[in-house]
Amino acid sequence: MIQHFPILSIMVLFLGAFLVVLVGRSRIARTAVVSAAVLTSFALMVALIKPVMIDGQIISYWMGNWAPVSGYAIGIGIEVDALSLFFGLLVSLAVMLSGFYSFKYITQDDSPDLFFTLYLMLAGGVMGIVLSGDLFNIFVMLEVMTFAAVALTAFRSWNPNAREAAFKYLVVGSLGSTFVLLGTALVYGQCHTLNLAQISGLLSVNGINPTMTFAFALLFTGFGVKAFMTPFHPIAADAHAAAPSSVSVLISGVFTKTGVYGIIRVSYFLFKSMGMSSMQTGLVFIGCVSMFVCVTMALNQHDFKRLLAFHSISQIGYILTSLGLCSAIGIAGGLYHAINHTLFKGLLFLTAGAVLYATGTTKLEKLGGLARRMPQTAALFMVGAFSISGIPPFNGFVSKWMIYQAAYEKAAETGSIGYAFVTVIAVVTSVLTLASFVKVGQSVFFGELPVELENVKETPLSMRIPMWIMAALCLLTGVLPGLMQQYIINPAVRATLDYKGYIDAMMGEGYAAAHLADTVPLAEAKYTFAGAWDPAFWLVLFVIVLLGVTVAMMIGKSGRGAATAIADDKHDTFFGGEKNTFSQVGGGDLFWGFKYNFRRYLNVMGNAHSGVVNDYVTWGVIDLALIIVYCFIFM
Amino acid sequence: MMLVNYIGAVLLLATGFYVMMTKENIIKIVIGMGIIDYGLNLIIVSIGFNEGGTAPIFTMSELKPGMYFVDPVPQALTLTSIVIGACVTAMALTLCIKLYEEYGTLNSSHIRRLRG
Amino acid sequence: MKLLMNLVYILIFPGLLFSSVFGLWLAGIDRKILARMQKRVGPPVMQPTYDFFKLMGKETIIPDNAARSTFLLAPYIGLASLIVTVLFIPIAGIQAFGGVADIVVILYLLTIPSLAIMFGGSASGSPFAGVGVSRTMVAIMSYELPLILIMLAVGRLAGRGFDMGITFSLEKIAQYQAANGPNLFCWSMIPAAVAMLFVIPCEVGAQPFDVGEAETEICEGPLVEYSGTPLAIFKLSHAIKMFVMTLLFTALFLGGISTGMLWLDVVIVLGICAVVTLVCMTLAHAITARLKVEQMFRLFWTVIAGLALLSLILVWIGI
Amino acid sequence: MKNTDNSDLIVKCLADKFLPLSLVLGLYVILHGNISPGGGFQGGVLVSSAVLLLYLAYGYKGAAATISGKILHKGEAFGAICYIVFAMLGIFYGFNFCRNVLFSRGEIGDIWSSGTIALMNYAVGLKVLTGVGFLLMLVIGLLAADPAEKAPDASEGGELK
Repeated sequence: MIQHFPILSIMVLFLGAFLVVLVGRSRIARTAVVSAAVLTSFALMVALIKPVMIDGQIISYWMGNWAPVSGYAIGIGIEVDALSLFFGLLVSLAVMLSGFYSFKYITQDDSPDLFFTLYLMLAGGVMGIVLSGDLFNIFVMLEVMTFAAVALTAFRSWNPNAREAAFKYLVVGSLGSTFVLLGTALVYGQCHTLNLAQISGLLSVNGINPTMTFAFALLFTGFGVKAFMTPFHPIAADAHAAAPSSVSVLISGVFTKTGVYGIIRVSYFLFKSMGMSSMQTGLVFIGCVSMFVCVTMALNQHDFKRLLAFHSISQIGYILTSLGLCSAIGIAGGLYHAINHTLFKGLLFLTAGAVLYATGTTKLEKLGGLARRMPQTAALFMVGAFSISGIPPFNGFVSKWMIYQAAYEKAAETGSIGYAFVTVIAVVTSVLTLASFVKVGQSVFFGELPVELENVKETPLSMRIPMWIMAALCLLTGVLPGLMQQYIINPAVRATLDYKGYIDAMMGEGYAAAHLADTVPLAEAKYTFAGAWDPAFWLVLFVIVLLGVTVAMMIGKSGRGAATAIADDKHDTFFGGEKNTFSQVGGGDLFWGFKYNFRRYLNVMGNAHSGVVNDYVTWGVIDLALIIVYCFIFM
Repeated sequence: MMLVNYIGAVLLLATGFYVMMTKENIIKIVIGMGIIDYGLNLIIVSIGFNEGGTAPIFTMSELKPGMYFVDPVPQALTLTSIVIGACVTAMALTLCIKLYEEYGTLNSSHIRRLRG
Repeated sequence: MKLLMNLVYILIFPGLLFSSVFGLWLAGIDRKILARMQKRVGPPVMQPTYDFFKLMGKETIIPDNAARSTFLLAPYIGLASLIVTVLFIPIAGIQAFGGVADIVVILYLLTIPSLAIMFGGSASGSPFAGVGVSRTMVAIMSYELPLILIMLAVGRLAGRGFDMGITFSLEKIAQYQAANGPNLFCWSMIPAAVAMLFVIPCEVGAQPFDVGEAETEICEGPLVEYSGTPLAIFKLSHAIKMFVMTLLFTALFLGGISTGMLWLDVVIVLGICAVVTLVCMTLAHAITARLKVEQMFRLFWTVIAGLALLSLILVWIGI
Repeated sequence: MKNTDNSDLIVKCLADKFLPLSLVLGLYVILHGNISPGGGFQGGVLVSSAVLLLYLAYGYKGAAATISGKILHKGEAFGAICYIVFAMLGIFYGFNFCRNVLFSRGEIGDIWSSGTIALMNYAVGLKVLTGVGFLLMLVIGLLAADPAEKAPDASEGGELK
């Protein structure tokens, strides 16, 4: 029975999407259909944890029972190993929470039925990518996903930026799809199959010839576009900022993950190029550039969501970096960060959505002091901000720690000091991330409340519940890394490094052994995990200390505290004896010392993000050319 | 014979990329995307071609020994790719219309409210 | 029993009580010696302690503009995280939670007190606090780069003896120093130690680098609206932070000194802490004026980071 | 494009003659899609070209009076649902998704000989027919000269595919 679960969890989303078209005019029917679809999809994924993650089963499924004939895969396969399931879980979780959030959030827009159709199409496309075992199917789903995402970006057509963002996104995104399709075609020309498992086997037998090197570069870049790695990141910023927030959650937390998934599949599994130190260096370089460039861009933004968008790519840079390290702890860190990124970035986008819902703007300069009107949203924002900045005990800390350790261990292992700088860049990026969230906190939630926002109300409960769930998950994944590693991360890492089971499950027992010979450079990587830490332990400690201190202090100050009820000069903000005027410090006013020293760099970067779509295409093509040249030289 | 196809396809791709990189009219950019699609389709179809093969449709009575046919999979891929290309174009043109309504121009160097 | 032991660790040694007492004492020494350097008599050594208790008894005023809960909770979170930090740093071979101690943890835990000050100040709604928040953040950005370089250098030096080639564990760093003598006596570590001496005042927010609290310009920045107990807690945190940072210096560069007698070891460590405070804070306070924000940032990202980098490279090529 | 609204008699007559032809041809291709070249997609596109013929002959008003965009929109979703349901029949019969069941009825070459493949093909035909038809409706709606003539939900054109 369980072998039907993956296809059902994809199809139930598509079914829901089309049903919404039929019945979606009525709010109750729409809500019921969408909830049923996302819940079923998530439940089916969760039901697979036991067999796939824990028992190590690999589900192979041939559509229409077209099993391979004499060693040739002729059908379209669905295959779910731990890695696929890992991403499947991630996707369905984010889709579910964001979907629940949307019910209320989207009521401000017209035609919510169309929104949910596209929303479920996007979700189904992503699920299709991560669960599919067929290269061309991945491409088709990639296109479904891209269309849905572009359309959703343009959904708020009252937003003046939406159409522009959608157009740029479509142009550059279709560039990426082009690369993927061309790579797929070349791979097909070489292997005469589209099945991932068989391609992997055949490529090991045939070796990597120049055509395949070319195909690798194309596929890698194509999935890189979907992950918005650096030269492609401006469109991501545009799209995230213009899309409705619940869609931004999907674009940043889910859409980009398909790119990461594709890169893992292509470079670890199909071409096995990650065994080469040159490819590792390349991916780490791309990751480092992504995380640093995007975080400095984020510091300079004046729009809440655009800032978050740049951070999103910055975190993807972390994931790519740690995947490029190609050690077990590196991959574990990367995958862990993928989960965390989905959770905390989802949470942050949802809080941004809440702010937009309540105030109608996300411009940092126009906001301020919202913590008094929306205390829960502010608290949720702080959870998200601490998570993304890696403040213990939240989840970002755990994965970042693993990434630092992986990078520095790599440095010791290879004896190259370059990887030490990877650690340094990662830490500095983390601090800059913190800085920009301090900026958001100061500009949006603290400081003085502008007069026009006096009547702002807290967001409705149905929007807060998904946010609280996400915040709870941020904390849980941060304090229970042991459980996470045991049941979720380690199986996925093992699946990434040891893919013989995947090939055998798909192509029949013995296929991998016959084709892979015995040289699988990756499978020999060590399974050493940073086991010597236990954040749960010191979270408890932290709580004890906090409680103790608070109780002690509360006892000390009992009998006072009601003083604020009395209107009194002493409760005014201190202004040096002058009359209190509205003077919010926020937005572009912050971090002058940093900006001053980096002014040339920031100017160059600001000009580079020119907003002209031709430029973006040019960079994309140049990037592709560079990657092709790099691959031809070093692969 | 296939070489001509491949050269043509690469030329189409190169033209498409050139158009997308240099032409400022966004309609032309969409055309560039279309040209790239054609190049891709040409490559895919060419990959599946077998010299002297028949169409991959036959019934048992028509089957003779020594007969072979061109690879049907790339043709299916091409069909899918054409459909997707058509959708991309339709959507891009829709957005072009909307952009023109908003900005009053089709010049991509003026459609840059989102930058920095 | 284990729980009881943990409680002792947390509340008495080396946790709340010990670090508070010693931190306040350190702050007192700092003020006293500073006064002597300026040919003043200076307050008694216990003055910061008196200040603390006096502030505890004062009224807590919450401005109308403030976000109440953040404003009130921030000091306690900062203090709690500092106490947690203390537990991870080995003092004379005693480490409350050995095995989990890790320089990355400490790096991140050390940002929480600053973060508490920032969010607390930010929550007060004062524009002075806003400016202070911005400056405090720039200070954090400034010192974080040299600090991670220093930590990597130490981690590499100490980790050479272990199988991974690097270590992030303070326990192993202590073991290494116990076996090979303090790191400071290794040539390649001297630039890093010097850099660390600059990082300490910046992290604590002491004189040449006190841009965030600059009393003369922005009225103590983030703390401008604080009064009563929360302010007392912040002052206490400041003192403990001084202690933690000097303790960290000791752990990284002067660890492993052992005479066999525990109390003597502790006294030696405390002595070293006092000396380090004297060198990097009191002396600097007496002879320098406050730097501008951008000067400070440039200094840390060029000279200080350069020193730390030099150290890292030296360690890496094996000197 | 503006003057297509009041196009002349020849176009109208020819359109009247060719409209049934194109519909029949398209439906033929859909119906025989499972046993001959072509199929749901191609046939669907052929049928939906009727929209363009209508537009050429009678302008947007004429086309909109004949064809309801709303029904096309729902029809597309219905086609897609049918496809998924037919594909799921495989699971209900104990095989995999998309498995062809209910086949081997009649001789090879008959329309009904190919089981759910035929049904899925018709579902695709329905989906493409309505989908492309709706797309064309939207496009000609956008091109309509008079703003009042515009399709009410023309702004949603971007979200269709």
